[in-house]
Amino acid sequence: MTESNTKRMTYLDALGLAQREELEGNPDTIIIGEDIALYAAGGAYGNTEASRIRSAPISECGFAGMAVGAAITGLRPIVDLTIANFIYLAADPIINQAARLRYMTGGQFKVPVTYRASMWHSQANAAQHSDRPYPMFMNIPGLKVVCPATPEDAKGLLKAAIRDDDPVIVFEDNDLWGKKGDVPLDTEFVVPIGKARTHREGSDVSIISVSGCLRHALKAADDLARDGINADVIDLRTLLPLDNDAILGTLAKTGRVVIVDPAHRTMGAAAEIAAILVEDGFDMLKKPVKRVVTPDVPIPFSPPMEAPLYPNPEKIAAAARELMA
Amino acid sequence: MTESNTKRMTYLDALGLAQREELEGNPDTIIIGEDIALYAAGGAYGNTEASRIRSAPISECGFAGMAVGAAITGLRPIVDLTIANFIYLAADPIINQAARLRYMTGGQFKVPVTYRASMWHSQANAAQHSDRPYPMFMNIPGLKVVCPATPEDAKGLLKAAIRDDDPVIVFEDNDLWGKKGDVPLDTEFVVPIGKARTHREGSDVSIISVSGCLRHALKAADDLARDGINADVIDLRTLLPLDNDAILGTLAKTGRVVIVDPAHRTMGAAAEIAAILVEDGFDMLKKPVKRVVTPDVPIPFSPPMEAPLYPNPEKIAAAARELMA
Amino acid sequence: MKNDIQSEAYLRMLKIRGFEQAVKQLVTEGEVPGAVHSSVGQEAAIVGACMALADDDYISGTHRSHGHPIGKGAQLKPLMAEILGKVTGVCKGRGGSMHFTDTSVGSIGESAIVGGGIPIATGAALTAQVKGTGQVALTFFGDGASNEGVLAECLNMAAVWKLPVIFFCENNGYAAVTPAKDSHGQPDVARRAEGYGVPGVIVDGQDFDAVYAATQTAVARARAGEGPTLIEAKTYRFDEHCVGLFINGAYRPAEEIAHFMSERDPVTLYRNLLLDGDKSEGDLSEIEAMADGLIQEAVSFAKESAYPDPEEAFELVHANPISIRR
Amino acid sequence: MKNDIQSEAYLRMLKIRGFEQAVKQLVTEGEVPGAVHSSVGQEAAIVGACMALADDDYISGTHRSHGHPIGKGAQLKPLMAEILGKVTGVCKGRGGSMHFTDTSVGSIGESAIVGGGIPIATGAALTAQVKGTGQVALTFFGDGASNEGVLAECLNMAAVWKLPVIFFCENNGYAAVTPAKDSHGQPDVARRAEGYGVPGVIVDGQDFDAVYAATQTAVARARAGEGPTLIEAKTYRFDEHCVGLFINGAYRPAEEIAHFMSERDPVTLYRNLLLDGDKSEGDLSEIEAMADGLIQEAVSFAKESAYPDPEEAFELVHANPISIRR
Ligand SMILES: Cc1ncc(C[n+]2csc(CCOP(=O)(O)OP(=O)(O)O)c2C)c(N)n1
Ligand SMILES: Cc1ncc(C[n+]2csc(CCOP(=O)(O)OP(=O)(O)O)c2C)c(N)n1
Ligand SMILES: [Mg+2]
Ligand SMILES: [Mg+2]
Repeated sequence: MTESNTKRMTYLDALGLAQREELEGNPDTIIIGEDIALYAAGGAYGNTEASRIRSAPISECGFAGMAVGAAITGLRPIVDLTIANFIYLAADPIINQAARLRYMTGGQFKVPVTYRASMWHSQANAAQHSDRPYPMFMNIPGLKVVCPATPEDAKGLLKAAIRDDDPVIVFEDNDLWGKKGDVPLDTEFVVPIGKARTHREGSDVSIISVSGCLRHALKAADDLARDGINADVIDLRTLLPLDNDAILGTLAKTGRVVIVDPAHRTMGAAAEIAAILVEDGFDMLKKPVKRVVTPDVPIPFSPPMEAPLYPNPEKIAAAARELMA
Repeated sequence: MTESNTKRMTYLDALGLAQREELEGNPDTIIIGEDIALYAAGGAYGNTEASRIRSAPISECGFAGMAVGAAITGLRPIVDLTIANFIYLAADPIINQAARLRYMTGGQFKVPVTYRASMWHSQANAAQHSDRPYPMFMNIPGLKVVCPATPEDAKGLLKAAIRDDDPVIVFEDNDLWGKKGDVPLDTEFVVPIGKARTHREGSDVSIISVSGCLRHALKAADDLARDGINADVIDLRTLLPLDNDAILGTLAKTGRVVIVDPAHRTMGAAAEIAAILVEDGFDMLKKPVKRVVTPDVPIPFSPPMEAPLYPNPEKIAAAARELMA
Repeated sequence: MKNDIQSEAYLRMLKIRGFEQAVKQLVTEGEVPGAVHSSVGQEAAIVGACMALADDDYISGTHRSHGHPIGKGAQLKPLMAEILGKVTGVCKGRGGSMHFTDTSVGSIGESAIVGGGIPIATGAALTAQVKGTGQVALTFFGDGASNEGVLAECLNMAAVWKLPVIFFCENNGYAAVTPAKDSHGQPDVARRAEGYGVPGVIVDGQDFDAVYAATQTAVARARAGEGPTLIEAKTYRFDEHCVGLFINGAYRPAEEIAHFMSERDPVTLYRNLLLDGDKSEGDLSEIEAMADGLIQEAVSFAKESAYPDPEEAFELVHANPISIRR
Repeated sequence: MKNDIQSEAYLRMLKIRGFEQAVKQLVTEGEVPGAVHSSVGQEAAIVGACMALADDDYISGTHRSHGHPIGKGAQLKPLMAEILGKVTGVCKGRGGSMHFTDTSVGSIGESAIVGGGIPIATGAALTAQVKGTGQVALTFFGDGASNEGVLAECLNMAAVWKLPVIFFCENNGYAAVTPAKDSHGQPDVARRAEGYGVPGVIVDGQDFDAVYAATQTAVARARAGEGPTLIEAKTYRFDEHCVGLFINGAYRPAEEIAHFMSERDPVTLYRNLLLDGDKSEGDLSEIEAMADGLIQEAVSFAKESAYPDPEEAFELVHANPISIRR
């Protein structure tokens, strides 16, 4: 990717660009969501005719299910569920229908539907608006789940999701919406689903990161470097399917792993990663696996209670140092 | 527990007995579910007046949410969601409301609601009726999740759930409904939430079992014993909160662990258990942790495809033997 | 067989009736895995609705699933093979009785999740609208399913967007063992439609002509871009909720069942109507023989077909495959 | 203050109006974490509904949450402290603006999940019925929320079980930036009720007396065991959807806003009505001063209160505690 092919933009603008390109590039692509025409996330639908931009009534179960019906009959719907907590209202059509219709019909269909859900947290919106629900969908065969952590990946993974012939949930980290990065302008640029990305090479300790934790992981790595500890930092990017090769690959380099995941401790994505490490990488493990995660409490409203709950560079660096001790 | 205090009965009858006792013993207890008056699971409501037995319209989201409203105002509702796949329709009130209302209101409420969900599988009902969805609810702080594996535990855990002042989901294994065992008749008998149970003591290998896998684990242990391998078999019984002491305790005895879990591989309950082992029990682990689980495919209808997917005694014994090799 | 509407309608009703009788026989023989729900008694409602649709219009349905694709014209062999879990089944043994799907006749899926087919059809109507294909989608659902909130959501969205979709309620008076009168604030499902700006129509579901006419009107409205209609067909199921289900207690009066079976059998009613018209006994026997033949063929085909190989369970999960973790 | 209905109603409207103005000021000062939604413009609807309820009747509500508990008679100090995330807040800083709950006045929870309060109130009505307490539950929800299927489900169940619940729709014409006319198959939410066997009533939400009277009728019906009512109050919000929200494009005409503010302000309308009746300027100024005083006190209290200790985040998760994994 040469310099001239990229543009610096926010994560949110990268998502918008992905949507615009896919809507303009394929007349089968449509977008459904609440308030979508006016202020929905990413916006900017370009030359797309209004009939493909559906501002929906507040009926998540209904339109998430409609999108399945549309997908199996020839459209490629993007459903913007907005705040991730609302996905529970759409859980039935996503799980009972989208994920398994292809299988249950013996392959008569493909189900090219994309669900977007933005994980708000760190914003004093309390428990009903602060979930990070990707772990539960990782347990549903038939789905794919991605969690982009950079503007480039936001564009590339959302585009890959829209082009994929299977149902994909794109969990955005709302904390990243305003963060900037270089984003490829090539309309054919996609980030392959299922491939992790190494952001920093190191041989002492691995930091495996999920979603927006990447920037904290990189900060922690900088800090560790000052002590002569070289961290290998990978961002999983896709959570279903997991990139087992990348997980075991970084373990092979370091023998020590810190997993950083903004989900709650019990049954967060970090649990599956740890399980893979101990099942398939046991002989390479020099030390216990460490999880830096969010404690098992609903997210409280008041910032002094909320802020300390999430993974941060200090907690990550501390965990890594323990493994080096 | 003396012989005379128990009666041999099926798992389903034990659930029914628990319900009858709690309905008769506490006028605040009510039960809501579809077709509940006539043929719902367990039935047998004894002397309970009709107003506390609500045969509901097919409106899972609505009545699961109503139960929350009833619970915070003084009733103790039991919601029978029947087949576990329907719980996705009720995911919003369970997750966004039941699990966190107490916390979000600064403790102004307790939320004593019990959700029953029966996990059908191995019955040729295909993917929309064959889920084992407990893993996703383990990621929700504020909830409690139990999975009884014997008639005695079915009675004791359902009673404990109904009496608990927090929302509890009871995931029944439908395969066990017809299985018999001795069940205490004491109306004060409850099985404490959060405590695993050791079903067999051994020092060579641990088998940590989830839900109906227990009987397969015990069969496997018998088989292993014939080869002189002594398995320590524990049934977790409660999945949220997990009994970490029991998990680490059995590891301490054997250093080798097979986890048996009927959920899908990726992000099944076994993932969290493996993560606990490698995080907190690393130094005791002599071998990789093994998971005997269901592969990541939707459950197919046709029995020759479905049957081989689940954990069974042969797979468990084979995994244990590998660890002993 | 005369290639007219009446003969075709009668044939399709007989195919449903005969298919269900054959399935019940196979259950008795222990050949059927899982649960099956029979549409006997509801044939006129189903076929009346389907005959008003074009071949490439869409339908979605419910757990009581056999009648819908048959009514839409599906071949019986792959359906019967699916019931038995055979590899030749329409869903290759992955769906079974509750999940018939046959895209070759516009059947885009029966759903074992009550109400689950409603948004699916509404979405298919959205496709038809966006692509301008002129197709219509019709979704069958029960009186019980009408209590799922998703119906209200879809009625409303279909009205707002004027989607070419028909909400077709087979109100057979019961959801499993719960009478509709105990689970509906007022008895007519069709009256719910108006609150969402959707016309609601009630028809006698035992009367093929009435259902056919009402559906034709709704189809015309949908194709003209005027939006959805809700049709409620008052009907009755002759069999138990689920074949072989043991019901602990009588939830519907024996006289009620007897009345419907003797006075309101849609197949008998239609047969008599045809005889009153220009069909002869001979015409009808010919159709009946044809139906019988097709069913016998389907049963033999299903029985003779092979079961899938266990390894097939790992195929067709994704359209863009990933490696399956076992 | 005269302890009569009119004075009390006027005071409560002023408390809501003043509370919202103070909150907006605090937002400007950067004191408010998270999002806040103002009820300015909707005071007559809220207070009219609440005044028709007894102290121990239940209410549940929405993200536009401040007015409801105030209308029900809640103390302002703990509410304002909650807005600022202070430990003295009514929810001890765990809920914030969107989740006001004050059980001392029957407020059992505002829900940031649109529609989430509807089944909660329906369930509270179930408690009242089962226990025979004679209480009634009222749930506030918006025109947008009326499109959540759970409303249909609860209307129906409430009708079937004749639950003492009132579904109270504050139809302010918009759900965030989406006009109701673009998201409703027909414009009157009240007309949806009838399909479920529930009476639906439309009232002028800017007219306290009209709302009060309609709610009294519904309350009487509920207490008499005759079941639910849906009341739709046509109202208007004067502020943006969310305080401080930047809206990209005009979604409602400036003239419409201006018209409501100048002609249809519920507080002004009620003030004039009282003056036309037997209240003097002096009477009203006294009430206004009292409201001002209470708000000033609440703001001071909130500002002076401490933030919770971070460790408190680990408390009150369960009623029967378990050890929290961190
Ligand atoms: C979401 C969901 N809830 C409950 C069930 C269980 N169930 C299967 S059929 C049925 C009754 C359906 O009644 P109705 O919609 O009237 O259809 P009918 O059986 O009469 O054709 C129920 C409750 C289900 N399959 N899906
Ligand atoms: C289940 C759910 N979906 C979407 C949202 C996002 N949301 C918050 S307020 C709102 C609009 C609500 O409109 P209405 O019900 O009319 O209430 P109003 O804001 O007008 O008071 C939306 C879509 C939400 N909070 N919950
Ligand atoms: Mg029915
Ligand atoms: Mg509104």
